[in-house]
Formats: sequence, structure tokens, C-alpha cells
Amino acid sequence: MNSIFLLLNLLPILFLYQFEGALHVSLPLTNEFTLSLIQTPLGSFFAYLSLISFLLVTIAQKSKKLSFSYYALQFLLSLAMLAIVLAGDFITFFIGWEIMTWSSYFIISKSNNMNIKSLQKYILFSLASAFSLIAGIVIAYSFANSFDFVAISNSFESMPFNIKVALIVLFSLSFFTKAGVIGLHYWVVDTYSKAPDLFSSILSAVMSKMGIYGLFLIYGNIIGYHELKIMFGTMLNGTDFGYVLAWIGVATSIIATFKAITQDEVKKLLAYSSIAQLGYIVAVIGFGTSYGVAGAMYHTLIHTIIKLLLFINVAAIVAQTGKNKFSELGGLIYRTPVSFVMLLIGIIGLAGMPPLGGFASKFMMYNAAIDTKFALILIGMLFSGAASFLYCYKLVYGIYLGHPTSKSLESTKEVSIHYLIPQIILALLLVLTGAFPGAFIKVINPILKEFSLSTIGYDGLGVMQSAVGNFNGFFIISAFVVIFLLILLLIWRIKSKAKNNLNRFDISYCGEVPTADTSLHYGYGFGTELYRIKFVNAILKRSSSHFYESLATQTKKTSELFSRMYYGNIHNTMIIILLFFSALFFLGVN
Amino acid sequence: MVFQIILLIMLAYVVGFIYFGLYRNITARIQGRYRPTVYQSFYDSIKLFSKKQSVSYGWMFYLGPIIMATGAVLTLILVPVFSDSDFLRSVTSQGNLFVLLYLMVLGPLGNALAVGTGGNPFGVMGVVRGLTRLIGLELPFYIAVVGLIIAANSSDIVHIIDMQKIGGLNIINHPLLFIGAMISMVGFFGESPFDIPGAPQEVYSGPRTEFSGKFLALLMSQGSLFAFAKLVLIVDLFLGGADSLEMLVLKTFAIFVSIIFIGIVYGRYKVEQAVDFLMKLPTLIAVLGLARVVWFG
Amino acid sequence: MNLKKVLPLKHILLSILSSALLLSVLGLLMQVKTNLYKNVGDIFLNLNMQTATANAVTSVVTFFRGIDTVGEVTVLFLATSGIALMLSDTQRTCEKVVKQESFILNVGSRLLLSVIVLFGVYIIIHGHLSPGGGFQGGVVIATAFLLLFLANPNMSLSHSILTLGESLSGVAYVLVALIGLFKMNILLGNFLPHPIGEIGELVSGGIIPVIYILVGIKVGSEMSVIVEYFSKEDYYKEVCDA
Amino acid sequence: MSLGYYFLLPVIFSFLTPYFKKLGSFTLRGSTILLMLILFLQTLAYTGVTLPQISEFSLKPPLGIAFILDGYSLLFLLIFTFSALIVSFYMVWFFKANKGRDEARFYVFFNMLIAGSIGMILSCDIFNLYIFFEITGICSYALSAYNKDKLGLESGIKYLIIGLIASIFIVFAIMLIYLQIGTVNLGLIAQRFGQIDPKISVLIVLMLFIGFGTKAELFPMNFWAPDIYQGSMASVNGLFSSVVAKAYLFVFFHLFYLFGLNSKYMLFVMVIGAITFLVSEFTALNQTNIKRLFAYSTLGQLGILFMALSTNSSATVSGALFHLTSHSISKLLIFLALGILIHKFKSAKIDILGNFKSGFLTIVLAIGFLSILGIPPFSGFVGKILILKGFALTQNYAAIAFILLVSIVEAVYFFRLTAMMLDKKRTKISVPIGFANYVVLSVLAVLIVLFGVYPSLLTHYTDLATNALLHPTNYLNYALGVGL
Amino acid sequence: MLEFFNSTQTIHTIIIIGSMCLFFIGFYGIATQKNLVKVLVSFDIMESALFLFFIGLHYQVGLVAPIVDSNLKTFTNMVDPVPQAMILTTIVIGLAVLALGLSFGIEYYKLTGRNDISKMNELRD
Repeated sequence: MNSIFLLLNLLPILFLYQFEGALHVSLPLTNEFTLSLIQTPLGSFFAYLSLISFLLVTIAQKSKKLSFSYYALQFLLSLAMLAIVLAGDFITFFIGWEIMTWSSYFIISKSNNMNIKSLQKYILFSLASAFSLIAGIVIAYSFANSFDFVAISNSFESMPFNIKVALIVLFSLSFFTKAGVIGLHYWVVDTYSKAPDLFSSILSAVMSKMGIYGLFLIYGNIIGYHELKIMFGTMLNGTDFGYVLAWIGVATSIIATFKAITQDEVKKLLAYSSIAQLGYIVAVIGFGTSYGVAGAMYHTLIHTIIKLLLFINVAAIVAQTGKNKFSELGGLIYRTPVSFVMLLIGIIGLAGMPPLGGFASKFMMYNAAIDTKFALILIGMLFSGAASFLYCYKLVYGIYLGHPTSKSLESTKEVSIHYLIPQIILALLLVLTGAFPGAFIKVINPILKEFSLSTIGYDGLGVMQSAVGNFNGFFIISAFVVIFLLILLLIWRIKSKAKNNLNRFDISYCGEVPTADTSLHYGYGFGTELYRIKFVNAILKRSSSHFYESLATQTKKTSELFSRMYYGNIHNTMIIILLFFSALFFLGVN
Repeated sequence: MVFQIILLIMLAYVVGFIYFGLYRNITARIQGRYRPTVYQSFYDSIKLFSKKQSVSYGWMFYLGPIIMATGAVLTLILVPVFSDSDFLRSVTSQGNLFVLLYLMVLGPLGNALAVGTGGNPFGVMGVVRGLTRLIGLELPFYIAVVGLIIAANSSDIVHIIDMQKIGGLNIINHPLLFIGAMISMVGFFGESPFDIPGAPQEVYSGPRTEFSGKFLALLMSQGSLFAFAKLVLIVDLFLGGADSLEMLVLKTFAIFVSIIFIGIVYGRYKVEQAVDFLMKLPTLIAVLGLARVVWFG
Repeated sequence: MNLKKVLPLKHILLSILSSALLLSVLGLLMQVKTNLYKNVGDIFLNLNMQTATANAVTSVVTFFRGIDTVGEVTVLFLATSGIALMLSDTQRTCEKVVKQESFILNVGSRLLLSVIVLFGVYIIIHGHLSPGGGFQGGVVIATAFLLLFLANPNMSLSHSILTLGESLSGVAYVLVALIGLFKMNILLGNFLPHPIGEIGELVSGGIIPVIYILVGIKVGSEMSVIVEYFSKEDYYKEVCDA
Repeated sequence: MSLGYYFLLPVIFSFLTPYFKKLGSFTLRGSTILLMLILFLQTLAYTGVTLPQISEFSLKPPLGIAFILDGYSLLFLLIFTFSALIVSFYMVWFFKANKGRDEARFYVFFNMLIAGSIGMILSCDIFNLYIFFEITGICSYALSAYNKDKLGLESGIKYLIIGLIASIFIVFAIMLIYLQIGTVNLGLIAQRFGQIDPKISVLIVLMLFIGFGTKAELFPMNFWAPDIYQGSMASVNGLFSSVVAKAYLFVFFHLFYLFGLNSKYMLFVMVIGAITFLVSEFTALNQTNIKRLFAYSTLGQLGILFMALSTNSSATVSGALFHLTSHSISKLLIFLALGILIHKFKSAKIDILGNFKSGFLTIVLAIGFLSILGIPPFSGFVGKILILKGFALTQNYAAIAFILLVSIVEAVYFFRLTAMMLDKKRTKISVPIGFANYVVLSVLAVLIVLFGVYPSLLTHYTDLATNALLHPTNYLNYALGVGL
Repeated sequence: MLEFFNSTQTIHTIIIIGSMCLFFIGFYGIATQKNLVKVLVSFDIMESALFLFFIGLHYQVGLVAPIVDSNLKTFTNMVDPVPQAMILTTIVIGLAVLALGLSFGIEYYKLTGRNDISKMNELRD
């Protein structure tokens, strides 16, 4: 089964490759709608991104026994995403969007620890997103008389200002929900954490990117950054619009980062981290400058790689140990060393540490902020980056370091090779993206041209140029490796002959002797300090769940109120009909 | 090239340890107790290096300090210690200020990995406190750095130094940013009032709990390397860099002493107090400086 | 005596509402002039000479608006089926108990039966000549059976005959309509040579008397079934209660 | 073929039912299927001819009564005959599974329900229409009460009382019309309706509105509807939802546009439709009985249709008709599938029904749910987007926002049901599905998908229907006998 | 005096008033009565009122029933036959529905012993 779908997943990639950017299909649905597929640089970037992600995840799924329907739905999902990114008109886009919604819904529902409430959360937010999208689409249609991207883009300029704003808000809301911008992220954490472990990687790495694709499509292609600038005016070197969007993104990033630190469930932490990382992308996407777009693109790529890596890693560990909480894991480093190294690479990327790709993308985004002089935005991003070290460390410590928290963990074996293959590929990709940022600029420049923005310079494959300084990824990573190896050689001698023969109680423990009940794993303790910091506490204490839950309660109350009318008394029903008649009679006739 | 780098490292090593010794010396004097010699840290480190390790926590315990040291050395290379050296300038321009900001954290992270491997909850507690403190600590510093970058419109340190040669020192042009950065520096040096993560009185020695012998020595040496690199960074950013060894020592020493004097008079903040404090006054000062740069610069 | 109980506020309000409605509807209907246009009935009256039935209402019912009558017959048939569905019950628990019957009533009603049925038949076959027709005659026939049931509670009708009459007459009616389609290319076409007799003769009007006879049979049997079910219902009720 | 067969064939069949019964249940079922097949094939044959088609009874219109088939009624005819065919197949399973029912009478009512509904949409005479209305009504009452249990009888009585109210108002209206206009021919009424006293015309419209609105389940007059659905069998519910309600809706809008009421009463009907939609969808949230829940869902969908059909813009109306078709198919699918479950579990409580285990049923139900919610690639999506597109073209953004917002409420309970079906923690009981049902449900599901991915199949007919509805000149010509 | 009563206008007025009074009595009945039989009777009253109304308004002074006999050889000066035909149909339909309703009522009464329509509330969620 797995092999068949692996091959099936290869097909779209080959298909796309075959066309080399010249794909242009149109298919009349009715006499009014035509479905069209057009391959743009932006679309192909996201297409390859998602297709390759699916391929990698499918490899990892070989280690599990999954049903035909699971694979079929997943394949359908990949096709739906392909439809989204290759769509040349909004109907195709929307069809892809909705198929994506429900096929992922059915996959998620296959998880064993899913409950109705979480499923509802997921689907309702997805549908709200879709409905806000369709509202935007039909409003745009009412002016353009066409669903075609080009036609809508052409007629956008002539729309009234309030319609323009409404369109931007509706589309943005829709895509923000998918990307999990704060306030609209209520579903994200629950869904990511409860979905099938390997599917979470798709959700976080690929599906959320569809929101980002949508934002690019709207801001870059359909409205156009130039038009945004005209509409909203400029601020510093960027646009007012970009500034507002940037604050939304930064707020998302900061809040989600703090929330991530306090999570005990591994996948919840990753989910919040996903929200935070997408917050960066949202922050820079509206700048309307080459660096902004390039940064957002780059971070999209990096985040996809990292989240695939981390989620597959965690899925493997969960499958191996059956535990998914930091307080229940720990000490797996020498039992699953390859996994540990992969996760380490992943979190170095996630934290944005220099030698790997994570830094390159962040640097690009920081550049964008400096370019537009959005200093506070930049500081916000840096700040959230600093806070993210804490959850990165929690991730690696909680799972792999310290002491095992239970006996069962001590006999854990290395995870299956099927989990490791995609991880190794992704880790290599992460290194490569860090080493050759120039190569990525080469990929991005056509997209910038598509948005009619100026291109970015690069010097060879290793150097990314920017107005405020260059970044030689290749130099940094080689210097790092060389120095690392030199020091390793130097220090090699200090390695003692002693084997790893320590009893877990052989540690300095305030002069006391720890016993079997003493908790030696600090996995649970992360983030407890944060509650004592006023500013952070204010963030952690608040939750959008209050709002949504009270909304649900209100809806239920309304429902009860209405259903009281339908209490089945035919006598009263008759009276109501007669009264209605009388009322209309007196109103209408006299 | 390799020779120059090794020379640089040696210089940093020596200066770093001397400063560390001085710090202990001066502190003792101020507090009116017997003081160690300036070279005490050297002796300590030599003693520790010659010790034998008898237990093992596994390979990650080794790699952690090595990553840390790598970070320190890389930082040192990327900071132009001598602003007129062509070699250093060319190396520096491969990276930029952002690379440095992140490299400064790479060391602690490597350390943290090793601490985690060590398996001592107190060590991890110290690490967590350190990382938590970092949230607050980096804020004013970041603001200062961002302010300078925007003012110079470049994230290249060499460029910032060159700008100061023309337009005057940043400490004069942007005093508020300097103050913000200095307050952060106090924390970066592990001085009071922000010294909680490693304070032995607090969490049983903090991150270093499980380290001994050669590891402790490695930790100390990279700590001094880092300290030196940070001092040089401040000098480069605000004092226009240093052309010669004397200028370098003078400027870094000035910064160093002021940091010590700031630190020594305060009691210790709890970690949340520290973050709270850092998020208020220093951040405010730095933001004011930044606003000046962005809106009126 | 509690006034509130006898005449609750709701009733008072509703009566006020009804009166108000009545007054305004009256006001409306009084003002309005009717018969703005020539009624379609007047045209029918003119046309009626062609169909050659003495009773214009009958030709309207069975011919001009013939499909209405098919529908009407169907409605009656459906109601009968519904009543049969409700009241004929195989699962009834209590057994049939033979009830005392009065000899005089029995004999008397049987005597009357033929007279009433004959009268009904008369009404049916003269439907196109004088007031009356299939429906009216059918109901008259049913009353004859009602009389039987009243006189003799143990009386039961032969369902197979009733069903036969009901089904065949219904099918025949539709077939008449369809023959019209085949012969005259119009449904319910008057395919019989209708000016065969003068107006006022028994054999006149083409298919109209045929239809009315069929309707009469159908209505008669259906009404009889209805009457039987309802009268038996009372009987079962008593027996079951006891 | 004459249009009269649509009514006369079922009538003959019903009259002969006692004899079919004697020949055995196979004959009974087989002949019903055959009948419905003939009607359906006849309808298919009509798709190829030029419209309108007319067949007169006794006299040519405007004097006589005629059946007229135009684009608008063709669409409904297709829906009705198709639904009837499907249900007649389904009932084979039903009566095999439920032995000892009065099968013959069910088929009588079933056939006449279809015939009555078809009569309502074909007849060009308002009094004749009223007779078909009553035929449909009586069949529906009897079918609701068919179970003869407390619930069934209660629903039958309620339905009957409501039917009486509706018919009183309609009869009153017809009498007023005849008094004013002197005829009951729809063509003539349409021609002369504008010229009568405005006060009386308002009264007539009001009475017709109350009459057909009550039956078509519009808001303040639909409190009975859920009860009826709850008390009836699931297959009957399917018919109510996809045939009967649609027939009343057909008449409502047929008269609405024929009498030229669209300019005056458009907003009113739209608001009423919107309120119906809102209230029903909110109420549906709170249900524990599955039949009741889908009754509310039906009401809600009818609300959307009323909103969209009253707009007088061809884009919206065409979308609404597409949506109507897709809703008929989807609701039929859902009710028939639920019928299988309800038979198995002997209960209609959602909690109990959620325990079934059958991949096939899960898939078809999910398809039905998604289609009703208007999610691609199912047929409901095309309908919904066409409606929204139509509203957008008339710049009616409030309606768009309203429909989408309430649709989210709708999604809440649909996906709650879906989640319940998919919930692994429930004790799962496997449900046997007869072969006939596999066929029936698959056909419906395939149609839903087919119309979703290839809507041109249907848009051809909806466009025809829209044209016929909004510009009834041809219809009027035929009804007035001008074109003959 | 007699002439006054013999005019079409007066007869129509009386018929309208009378039938509408009857109609609204039925209206009041269905709105207030809870007994199923009474409700059905109220409906019947309403229907009868409508029949009266309709037939009555089509009577005009000097017109006779639309039947030819030995005295009357042509269809002139006759009342409109269509309303009568329609009423005939409606009566039968009304009868059928009423009978069906009664049979439902009987069956329901046998099952539950109730005939109060406002207490029919088994059908609720």
C-alpha cells in the first residue's frame, strides 16, 4: 500500500517537472465557470514544497500500518493542495481549498486520541475560513464579473475603497485562520496535538503554508504590493498596511512563543511553535519589499523543513515509547542517538542559529525590517526569537536529555529506519539551505519579478546580499565546522577512559541522596518561572478560548430559545398561523 | 590566517582571564576581603585542565562544551578586534551583526545541552533560569543594536565602525542606546543583579553543577573568550573600535570596569524580577534612543 | 362559577380578533365589485349545447372540468384507503362477539334497502338530466348500507365485491379518459357520438352519463366501505371495553 | 406520450392495487417500480423535445384544464420521478425487512403522492391545482400516520389539521379569484391579476401565501414540520423533503412570478426565507432526534431557496434551482441511509445511531452532509456558489454574509454527526445493508458527485427552468391557448 | 320592502355577512377548541361558510339553475355552473379529509385515550 502511494505521490512531481512552468490547462465546469490551472513561479514553489513534503511523510508512514482510505485521503489532500497552488482562478482555488479541508478532516478523525470537540474546532474554523474566502471571492466577482485571478486583479483598482478594504479583510481572515494567527489559532493547537502523529507534520508544515500561499496570492498577485501602497499610504520606508500586518504577526509570534514554553505535551509545543514561526512570516509578508517577500518565502521553506523534521521525529518517539508528554519522556539520547541528532539539528534550525538554514531566513526577514525601518517590529521578532530558545531547549531536553522518567523508557530502541530516512534528508536540506542562501535567492527572484518587485542580489550560491550587509552562509558553516573539528581534536585527549557507567543517582544533589521517587527530570519545570513575570503572565493568562467558548454557549442558548418555539403543540401552531395571517392582513390590506 | 586566528584566540584568552582575575580582585577589595591575585584564574584553569576525568555522562556531555567553545571562537573571529586589520575586516564582512547576536547564544545553548545530558535537575534549573533571564536581558541590547543598525543602515560591524570614524562615536551620538546596551551587558557578564542562573547560593551552582575537571576548565576558558568578545563588540559598536592593542585594552577595560561597578553595588534579583526590571526601565531607555534614531535620526 | 375558567382571557382575545377580522373582511368584501370579467361559466353554458346534457353543472363536473372529478374520485379513494388502513386492523386483540340483533329492524331495513338503492341508482343515471349525479347517488346508496349496519351490528359487507366495483369503475373511468386521448387526441375527449339524443333524453350527452355511472358505482362502494368502518368502530370499541 | 399519463397511470395503478396485492408482493413491488420507471423514462424523453408541451383535458385552454410542461416544471418533474424511482427501489428492502405491513396501501399512497405532486407542477388551472394539492395532502397525512403508532398518528393528525388550515385559505383565495376574474385558468389570472382591486389582490396573495407558505414550511408557520418528520418513516421523510416540500415550493414561486408579485413582495419573501433559515439552523443545533434534526435542516435549506428564488435575478434563481435539485438528492440519500440505521437500532436518537459500523454508510452519509453544506466537489457546492454569485451580481452583500454565517451554524451539527460516525471510541455495531440499498444509495451518491464535478449536466435544465420561471411568456401563451 | 330584499345587491350583502360570520365562528373555533372533533367541525364550518359565500355570490335575481327541462330549452339566464361544480368537488374533498381525520382521531384515541390536540406532545425533542 505504502509503496503504491509513494509512487502515486511521485507522479504529480514528475507531472509538474514535465511542464517546466508552462502548465496552462483550462476546463469548463459550467458555461459560467472555467477551472484553470496555471503554473506560476510562486505556485510551483509551493507546489514542489508540498509535494516533496508529502513524499517524505509517506516514506515515514511506511513504518505504520495505515488503511487504504488514509492513504487515499492523503493523496487527495496533496492533489487538492496542488489545485490550490496551481489555480488560475478563484473557483479552482476554492475547490482545492475545501477538498483540502474535508480530506484533512477525515484523516484527522482517524486518530485514536481525537475527540468530537477537537474535530469540531478544526472543521468549524476551517469552514469559517473557507466561508470568509468565498465571501471575498463573490464580492470580487461582483465587480470583476469573473473568477479569474487576472481579471479580478485588473478590476481591483476600480473598486470602491470600502470594497477593497472588505476584500482584504475577508481574504486575510481566511488565510490567517489557516496560518493560525493569534486570535484565530484556537483550533491549531488542539488539532496538531490530537491528529495522527505523522499527519501533524503535514498540517503544520504544508497545510498552514496554504494560508501563506493565499496571502502571497492576494497581496502580491491579485492586489499587488504597489496597489496596497497606494491604498493605504506609506509609513517610514514601508506601507501602513504592512505595519499593521507586521504587528499582528509579531504579536502572534511573541504570544505563541510564550505559550509554547509552558506546554507539557510535545506536539502542543510544536503546534505553538508553528504558530509563532508563521507569525514571523505574516509579519514580513505585508512589507511589500523584495526583502520582505524573500524573507517570508525563505522562512516558509525553512519552517516546512523544520516542522516536518520535528514532527516526524516526535512521531517516531511517540510511536516508540507511547508517551507524548515532556513529563513522561526523557533520557532517550543514548537509546535513540540518531533521532537525537536529527532533533538537535531541527531545533538549531528552529532557534535560528547561524550555521543552519534557520538563520538565513531570519536574517532575510530582519533585513526586510531594517529596510523598511520598522525597528519595533524587528525588536519584536528578535525578542520572540530569544524566547524561543527556551522551548527549543525544552524540546531537546524534555525528550532526550536528563534521566528517563520511567522504567519503560530505559529499554527504548532506536526508531524505525523509515522514520529516519526523511529526517536525514530534511536535516541535510536544512544544512544546505543554511550553506547556500544564494541558491535560494535564485529561486525567489522570478517570484519577485512576478510581484513586480526588484530582485535581490546574490554572489555565488553561498552569499546572500542585502543593502545592510551580506551573509555568507557557506563561510559561516564551513568556519563553524572547521573550528568545531579543531576543538574536537584538541579536546579529544580529555576524553576519559571511563565508560558511561554512572548510576542515575550518582549526581551532586545538594548533599542529599536522591531516591527512586525523586524526580530527576526537570521536564515539567520549564516555563513555571514565566508565570511570575508580570508581562508574560499577562500573556499566558489570557486565552482566546474564553471568547470562543462563550460564543458556543451563546449559540447553544439561542438554539435552546428557538427550539422552545418548536415544542409540538399543534393548537398553538394553529393560533400562530392565524395570528400571522391576521397581522399580515391588518398590515397589508388596511 | 590560521596563525592570526590562533593569535587572536590566545590574546582573548589571556586578556579574558586577566579581566576575570581583576574582577575577582576588585570585588574582593570593594567588599573588604582578602583577594586572589590577578592570575588566580590562570592557575585555576591550569589546575583544572590537568585533572583527570573519572566518570562519563556520554558523548553529548563532551560535545556540549565543544559546541560552546566553537561558538565562542566563531564569535571572536567575526568581531573585528582590530578595526584596521584587513584580514579581520574581510572575515567580519562574511557575517554580520545578526550572526553575532545569535552566535552569542549558541554557546549557552551548547552548554545547556551538556548540562541536560549530565542529568542533574539543578543544572537544568540553572539553564532554564539563564534562558528565561535571556528573554529580558537581550531586549535592551537588541534595541540598542537595532538602533545602531538603522542609524548606520548596515548590519556590517566594520561599516558601523567606519561610520563612527566619520560621524563621531556612537556613545555620544546615541547615549540612550549605550545605556541600554550596558545594562544588558551587566547581565551578560553574569554580574549582580542579574547573576541568578549561576549563583551557587541559589540553585546549587546552577548549570555548572555537574562539571568538574577539564570540563570546568573548558567552560571557564570559553567564558573568558566570550567575555572578551562581548567587550570588543561593545567597543566596536559604541566606542569606534580599536586600532591597536593599547587602545583595545584601554577601551575594553573601561567598559569592563564600568560593568563591574554597576554590578557590584546591587543585590541579586530573582529571575522574574530581573526580567521584569529589564523589560521596564532599560527597555524604555533603549526604546527612546531607538525612537530618536528612527524618527529624528 | 369561575368566569376565568369558562371564558379564559385567550378566548376573549381570540374572539375579539375574530370579530375584528370579520369586520375588516366584511368591509373589504362589501366594497369590492365582483364579476369584472365575463365568467368562464357563461362560456360553458354556451358550449353546453354541444355536449347535449340537460344539466350544465354535470357537464362542467364530468366533462369541462373532468380531470377535477378524476382527482376528486381519487381523493375519495385515498381517504377510503386511509380509513381502511387506520380502522381495519389485523392486530386487534379482542374477538368478534355476536351481538343481539332485532328481527324487526333487520327485516325492515332489508325491505328499505332495495328502495333506497334504487333511488340512488335513479339519481346516478339521471345525473345529466336533473340535479344529482354520481356523487349524490353514490352517497344515497351508502346510506342504504348505513341503515343495514344500524339495524344489524353483525352485518358485514362483501369486501371483494366492493373492491371490484371500486377498482373497476375507477379503472374504467380512467380508461374512458384515455380512449378519449386515442380517439380524439384529447384526454377525456367526448368520443361517443354525443348529439345522439336530444337534450333531456336519457341517452344523450356522450360519455357524460357513462362517467357519472362509473363515479356513482365508485362513490357508492367507497362510501359504503367508509360507513362500514365507522359503524364497526363503535362496535369494536364497545366489545373491547367490555 | 401525453402529459396526462403522469396522473392517470398512477391512478389506474392505485385503483388496481387490491388485485396486485392478491398476485403477491413481488408483483406489487415490481409494478410500482415499473410504473415509476415508466414515468421517469417519459420525463427523460421530454428532455429532448421542445418546450413547453401541453396536453389538454376535454377542452383547450383557457376554457379547459391542461397540463403544461415548461422548463421550470421539467426540472421538478425530473427530480420527482427520479426520487420516486429511487424510493420505490428502496421500499423493496424496507418491506422485506419489515414483514406484515400493509404494503398495498403504502404503495397506493406513495404512487398518489408522486402523482399529486406532479399534478401540482403540471396543472395550469388553479382549482385543479388545489385538487392535486389535496391529493398530495391526503397521501402525506396517511403516510405520516402509516406506522399507526402513537407518534405516527400524532404526526398524521397534526399534518391533517395544518393541511386543513392551508386548504381553507387556498379555497378562499381561489373563490375570490373566481369572483374577481371569472376564471381559474392560471394564464388568464396572470393576465388580469394586475387589474383587480389592489385590496382584494393583497388579500388573495396573502391567503395564497398563508396556504402554500404553511405547506412549504415557511417560518412562523412551520412549527408543525419537525413533528411530522419525527413521526414518519425515514423513507417518507425523504419523500417529504425532496418531493412534497419542493412541490409546494414550486407552486409558491410559480404563482409568485406568474402573478407578477416579484416586484412588490420580493423583500418580504426574502426576509421570511432568511428568518426561516436562521431559526431552523439554530434550532437544529439542539436536537437529539435525528429525524427532527434533518427536518430542521430541510426547513433551513428551504429558507435559503426562498431567499434566492424570490430575487428575480436569473443568476440567483438558476443557482437556487441547482441547489434545490442537489438538496433533493442529498436529503433523499440521507433519509434513506438513516432509514437503514433506524431500522437496525429501532430508535432515532442520535446518540444511539452513532454506534453503527459500516464504511459504505459512513461514506454516503458524509457525501450527503458535505453536499448539503455546499462543500466541493459535491453538487451542493455548485448550487451554493451560484446562489452567492447571483447575490453578488445584484450587490446584495447582506444576503451573502447572512447565508455564510448561518451556514457555519449548520456546519456545527452536520460535522457533529460526522464526527460521531467517525468516532472510534463508540461501540460499533455492524449494520446489514441490502443489495438494493447498496445500489440505491450508490446511485444517489454518484449523482451528487457527478453534478458536483460536471454541473453542466444539470445547469442546462436549471437555466431552462430559470428562463421559464422568470419569463413565463411561453407558458402564458400555452395556458391562454394562444400558441395552439 | 320586498323589492329591497329581492335585489341582487341585498342578497349578496346578506350572504357575505352571513357566510363571513359563519366563517369567523369557525375561525374562532379552530383557534380556541382543543378537542380534535371540535376542531374538525370548526374546519367544516369554515368550509361550509365558504361554500355559501361562493355559491351565494353567484346568484343573481332572475337567474335559474343551469338545467334545461321541458320549459326551458336554451342555456340562457342561468347561474354560472362552474362555482357549483367546484363546490361539489370541494365538498367531496372536504368530506374525504374530514373522514380521514376522524379515523386518525379514533385510532389515536384508542391508543392513548386522548383527543385533546394541545396535549399531543409525544413528538418533541
